[in-house]
Amino acid sequence: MPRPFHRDITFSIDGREVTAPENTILVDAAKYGDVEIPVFCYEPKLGQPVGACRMCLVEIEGIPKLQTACSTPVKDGMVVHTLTDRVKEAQNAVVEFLLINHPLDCPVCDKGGECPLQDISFGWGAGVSRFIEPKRHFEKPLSLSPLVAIDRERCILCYRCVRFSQEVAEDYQLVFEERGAHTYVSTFNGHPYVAPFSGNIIELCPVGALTSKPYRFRARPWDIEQAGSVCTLCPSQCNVSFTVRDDRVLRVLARDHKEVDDGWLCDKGRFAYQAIHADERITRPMIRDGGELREVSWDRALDEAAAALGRARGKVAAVVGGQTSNEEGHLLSHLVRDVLGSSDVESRVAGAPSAELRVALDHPDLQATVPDIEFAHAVLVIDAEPVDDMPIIDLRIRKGVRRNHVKLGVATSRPSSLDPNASAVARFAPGAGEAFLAALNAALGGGGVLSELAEAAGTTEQAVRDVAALFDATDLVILYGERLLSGPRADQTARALLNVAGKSFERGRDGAGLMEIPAGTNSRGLREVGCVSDRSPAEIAEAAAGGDLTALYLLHTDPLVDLAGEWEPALDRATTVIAHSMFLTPGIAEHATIVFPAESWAEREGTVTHPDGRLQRLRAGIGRPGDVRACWQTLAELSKRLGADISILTGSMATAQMAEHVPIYAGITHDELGGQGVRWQERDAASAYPGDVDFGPFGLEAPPVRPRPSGSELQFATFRSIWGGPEVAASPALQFLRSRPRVLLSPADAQRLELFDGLAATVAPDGREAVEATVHVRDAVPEGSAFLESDVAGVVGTAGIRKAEAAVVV
Amino acid sequence: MSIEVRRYEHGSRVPGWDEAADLSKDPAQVPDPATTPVPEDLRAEIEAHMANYPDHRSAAIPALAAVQRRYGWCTPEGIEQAACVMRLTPAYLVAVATFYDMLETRPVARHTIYVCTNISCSLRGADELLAAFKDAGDEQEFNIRGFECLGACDIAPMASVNGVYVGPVTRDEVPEVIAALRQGREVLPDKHLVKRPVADPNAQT
Amino acid sequence: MTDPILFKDIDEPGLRTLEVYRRRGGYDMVSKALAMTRDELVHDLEISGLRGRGGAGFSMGKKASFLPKTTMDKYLVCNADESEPGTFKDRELMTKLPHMLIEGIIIAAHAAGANRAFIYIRGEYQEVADILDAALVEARDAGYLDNLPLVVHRGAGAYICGEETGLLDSLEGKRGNPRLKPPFPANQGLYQGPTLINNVETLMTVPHIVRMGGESYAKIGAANSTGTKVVSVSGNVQRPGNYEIELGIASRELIYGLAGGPPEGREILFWFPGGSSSPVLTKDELDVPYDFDSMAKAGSMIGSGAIIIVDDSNSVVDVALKLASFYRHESCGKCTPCREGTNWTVKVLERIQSGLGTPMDLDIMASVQDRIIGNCLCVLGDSMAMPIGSMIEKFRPQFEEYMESRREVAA
Amino acid sequence: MSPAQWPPPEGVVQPIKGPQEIGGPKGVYRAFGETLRGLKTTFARIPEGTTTYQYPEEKVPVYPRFRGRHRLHRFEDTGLEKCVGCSLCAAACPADCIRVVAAENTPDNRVSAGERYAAVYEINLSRCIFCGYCEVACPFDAITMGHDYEMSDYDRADLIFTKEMLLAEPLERTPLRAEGE
Repeated sequence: MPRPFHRDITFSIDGREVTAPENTILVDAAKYGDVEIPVFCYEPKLGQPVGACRMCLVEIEGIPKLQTACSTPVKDGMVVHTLTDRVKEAQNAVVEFLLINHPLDCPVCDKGGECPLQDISFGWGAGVSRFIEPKRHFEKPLSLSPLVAIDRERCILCYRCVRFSQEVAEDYQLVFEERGAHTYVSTFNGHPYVAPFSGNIIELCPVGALTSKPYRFRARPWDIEQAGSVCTLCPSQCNVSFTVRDDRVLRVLARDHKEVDDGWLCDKGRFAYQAIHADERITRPMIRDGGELREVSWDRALDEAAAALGRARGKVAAVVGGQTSNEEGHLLSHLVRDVLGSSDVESRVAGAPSAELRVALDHPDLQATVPDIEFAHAVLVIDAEPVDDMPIIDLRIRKGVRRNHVKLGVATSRPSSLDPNASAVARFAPGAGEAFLAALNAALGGGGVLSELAEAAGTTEQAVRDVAALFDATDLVILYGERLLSGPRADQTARALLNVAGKSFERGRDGAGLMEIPAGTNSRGLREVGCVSDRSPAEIAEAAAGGDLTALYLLHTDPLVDLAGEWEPALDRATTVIAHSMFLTPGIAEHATIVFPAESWAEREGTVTHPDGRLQRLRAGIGRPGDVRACWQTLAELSKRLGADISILTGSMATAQMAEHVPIYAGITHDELGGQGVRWQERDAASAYPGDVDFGPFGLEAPPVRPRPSGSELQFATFRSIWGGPEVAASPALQFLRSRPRVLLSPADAQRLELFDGLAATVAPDGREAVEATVHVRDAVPEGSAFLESDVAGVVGTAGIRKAEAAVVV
Repeated sequence: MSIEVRRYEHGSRVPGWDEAADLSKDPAQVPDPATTPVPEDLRAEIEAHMANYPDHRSAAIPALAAVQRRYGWCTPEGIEQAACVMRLTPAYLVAVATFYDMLETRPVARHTIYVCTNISCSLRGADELLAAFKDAGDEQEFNIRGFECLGACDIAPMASVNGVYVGPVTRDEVPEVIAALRQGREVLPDKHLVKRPVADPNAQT
Repeated sequence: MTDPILFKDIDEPGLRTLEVYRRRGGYDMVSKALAMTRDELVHDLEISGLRGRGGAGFSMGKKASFLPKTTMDKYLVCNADESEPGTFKDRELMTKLPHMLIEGIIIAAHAAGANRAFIYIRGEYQEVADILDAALVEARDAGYLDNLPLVVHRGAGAYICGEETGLLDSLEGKRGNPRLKPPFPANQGLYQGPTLINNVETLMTVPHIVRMGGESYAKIGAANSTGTKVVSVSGNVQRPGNYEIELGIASRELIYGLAGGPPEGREILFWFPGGSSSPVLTKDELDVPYDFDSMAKAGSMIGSGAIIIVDDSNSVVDVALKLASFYRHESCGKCTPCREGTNWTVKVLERIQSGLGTPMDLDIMASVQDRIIGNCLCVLGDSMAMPIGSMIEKFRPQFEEYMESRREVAA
Repeated sequence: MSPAQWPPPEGVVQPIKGPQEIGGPKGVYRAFGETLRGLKTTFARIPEGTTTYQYPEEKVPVYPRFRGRHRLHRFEDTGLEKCVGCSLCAAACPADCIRVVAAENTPDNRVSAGERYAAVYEINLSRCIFCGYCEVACPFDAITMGHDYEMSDYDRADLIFTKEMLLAEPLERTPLRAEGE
């Protein structure tokens, strides 16, 4: 679907001629002429206007009745009046009606000072009320969820929160009950409103009816400052604004960016700021001394680290976590490669396709952007669950399907929350992504026997054909999870993906393309600044365990938590383990020899790269607590102590240093990025991207035969939910959501294994430690597959599942 | 002397307004068929309704009516079952159920007696009739409600007894109506609306 | 007085069944209408001058002509959610002539090019819905509905679903909140498709127009208000019931002649000429001809054609409170003026009733009505504000007298 | 006058009358007359007695609306604090000397009547200009300006008054001017 184009027209408002794009809603068009029309219920992000509050009534010449400006598209030659007596009378009337039952408790209300109802009453109200009956009084505040408090006295029934729940997040948990003056916002039968995006209703509420529990009464608008930055908790890289008081982040608000987040935030991004001020945070450097980590001075820690790294020259490997910024990634790569003469700097979680294939997949000609998802004819999601892996994309996909009738295909192993919106759903066996792509390739006429390949993928021929039908669309966007291309057969999978992409859209076409849903926030940027190694993390671990590597550098990651592979022996064997971390996660607490305190995402300077290539700037909103120093500073200092000629004094110098060494980012400065960032593909420097690229089509090998599980064994994969990660674990407000081990089973398997919903089960994956998890029986799970929620994503294989010992006792 | 001004309609607080969410519950998502057993006949009835419409959500009211017929009122469990069949969240259905007067979201008695108390009927004594019904029948057995215009002003004052329109009902006939319901007899057989001829003298040409 | 059109032989035994209805000439017009092109049929309806019988009085033929001639799914919805207080004509018609409605729907669907039809009937009319369902089975078996799936959809008790867009939302399975207009249902109605919505009586008239021809139908009734109309007369009259009249007869003849006037010894205090949402008229305005234009000139409206007579044994305040309470109960709560305005009006009237009212309250109440009118999303707010406003305007002395007497009682 | 016209042409400049000649009877009066007139006022005050306040032993009485040190108030019946921590005083304060950090009342810890209360309420009196805007802004009459003007101290930090200090019943050290005085 091509993006709508509107020509400019001229209309008259309050006697002045104003030029605005045709069919803009009058409320927005009026802003072109600096005329403000007051609104409560109008919010273009929520879709079609409802015209419920009647605040925006205006007079339009030629129409006898007053019209709602929120629902009237502007036309050429329209003559609008917003200052006539009739309009004023109507505005006074609506304000008076709204204030009838609105309590005047602004001094205790959290919204006081930033409340649209206050502003509009002041600006457009009559200033007096003739209502002398007693106002409604109800109990307040009440819990709507552990994160949101509701005050029903204050509610003006503007429809925003319920529209968000129903038409944006589509969780449909928040609804109006009763009718007329009795109408109130509620959930079903006292269930809490818990959903990945529930916090947005707080920001949407134009009165103090919905308030954030963690922020309640923390500050007034005149006590605070807003600091714009980017959230780095997931690859969505939403633009946020930190509310800062006394150098503490008290709240996170969305900073609307149409090309990135559309103005929404997930609850993790909104509430996990509490982790920034958690007591568990490391604020001073530490050195392992007699088996214990002890706080030391920076000088000592840097000396020791430099000395240890110097000793391990040539035998150093670095593992880089997803939240690392481009500058940090670059400086670490410089330190390890150029200064220490080693080659292993790896930011990917598992094996990945070869460099040539990666170059083809990331090619600007094949790159889709975030808004493309909304305006494409069809979107195909392969082996990713957006709501867990990149939550804001989930909303974008839903928006496209709902508003622009984008056709959606979902091809995953685990049932997806997008299934009900999809016009084609294919379930393949865990780890059979390659086979599925091969089958899809065959269905599109790319060779191979469809029935055999579908069988190998553990799916049906019909499902593959349904998905293939989407490829009739002109503009198709394929979203694939990074885990699709991980594992030992990454090359073959990547070739199959390129074949499929070649069948689906012309290269270089705007509005169509591939987009990766990466495992780490800045996966793309880290790849591009050189944090890629020839060895997979598992191979690095093996080398370290074998003694080939003596020093490990862990930048914002804990391999025991984040990475698949055998890391325990590697960390044990390495003589030096240097970590940058905010928290003492298990691997670091156990094995790190030197720990540098890391900055939180609200304290950091630098840049990150969005999966669609947009470089965005991180800006420090608050000062660093305790003795925390900037990570780029530490890395540069280490390089210097090890003899490099490097001098970086500020964050922008770090960016300049990085831009100098990465050809496609050449010349990027903080000024250029500004508040909105810039896609590198759209800059001149993009011509530095390798030109000689083989896009296929490739001949495909037959996919491997899947292991057939037997007895109590099931095909198995782990997944990481949106609520995983140390930030959620350290936020008091999010404790109730914190990811816990749970295993999803199909009803048939559950029956066979004599397991019931809610029971504890022992999950013993092939060759890994057994885990105890709660059983969740789900109708949508295909028979024969099981999925375990865990911090370590992407473990695929078979697993034995049986009742936990404890369950028998109960 | 001070006269108490009624604080809110019917002198009481509005149901629901003081209710907080129970934080120990799980969020109410679309019920999973694997964990939500639905009686077969209920499922069949709802699915038949769903088949009547291009968009299956149109069957919300018929489905809720089916739940109400089965359980006496729209119980939370019943709503969950309907939601499970219709692949909607229970909140969607409860929003619909509370909008409409005839769908009960709180337990009610088995027999329903709606007495029309709107203008035409009240001009002819409907308020007294409602009071007489309320005196005669007890709440455990009868769901007696004053109702908005039932569209039978020609037989005012009237009542809809378990869906059957009867009228004009005099206050003397109230005990008979109650007794007939208790004994399972037909209520005021001579006064059924469907049996009445048209009032227009010109119609019988 | 011409012969009744809809009410002809309406009480004939067994008319509800297909057999008797067909013997009386039923369904004959289906083949005649289907033989006409859509344009011819619409033209016939337009020149017949038939205006919607549900309340708004919009030309039926014109409405049908607004539906686009595309191939997409189009819908016909019969509005049988008759909930306006005082109105009960559709109930009578559907109870006695279910097949005539089905016949009308088939013809109207052809005129609109609709390929799917629904009858939205209010949930309270359970018996009527059962009758319709039975008729539907007969008609379906007889093959009349082969090309037109027709479903009787039962509501569940909400006045606002009589409003056409509220009805559409309700039919889509949502809360029956009215929608913003534009887009109008003729362009984007049910399931976002073009939709023709008509009242039961309107649709039942359609076969007769086909039979008589639009031109001869237009000769009945008054100018700009052609045809006959079934009028429901209720309240303080001796013979409440439905009467089919030729539009344009004097209201007095209808009230006193047909319905017998108020009970012995009583006089009319005021009357609603078109359901409870029409501004009230006094006994001095009984000679206004009963047609659309004359009523509009008198400051009121025919609406759904429901006359409610209030005699002088009643107090205007009690009626106003009853009315306002009804509209507060039925307000859907979507838009502010209606939700809060109806609530406020009831509270003020209650205070007046309890003896605490002052003359200033009348001014406030009148101004509240003014502030509701024209500012709401749909017409429900206006439906309360117009009659209450007219009562305050025409019966201010009575209001003040009442307040005085109540104050004494309270003291 | 524009600079171009400088110096001004002849006739435009008016000579100003200079000081009169010294000497003569008028000169004598000019020498002593004004002094005597001043002394008249001085001598006229002698019968009134001394008006010097012997501060700090003796204190100047203040008018009832004198704006001295702030006070926070409690409800007399319940003992709850009137302040709900709304921060409006902080917003109104032109000297930016008030800091409020609010918190939520719980059933176990009910401090004020509303939902919220001031967990921290500080006025930096070394910055305060005693304009009284805080008093005007307060929607609950929780803060008023008292009469105390004796606030000097040896340490700036001690001039930051906490909520406890502001809530405490102040020593009435300042005499109030009687009516008509």
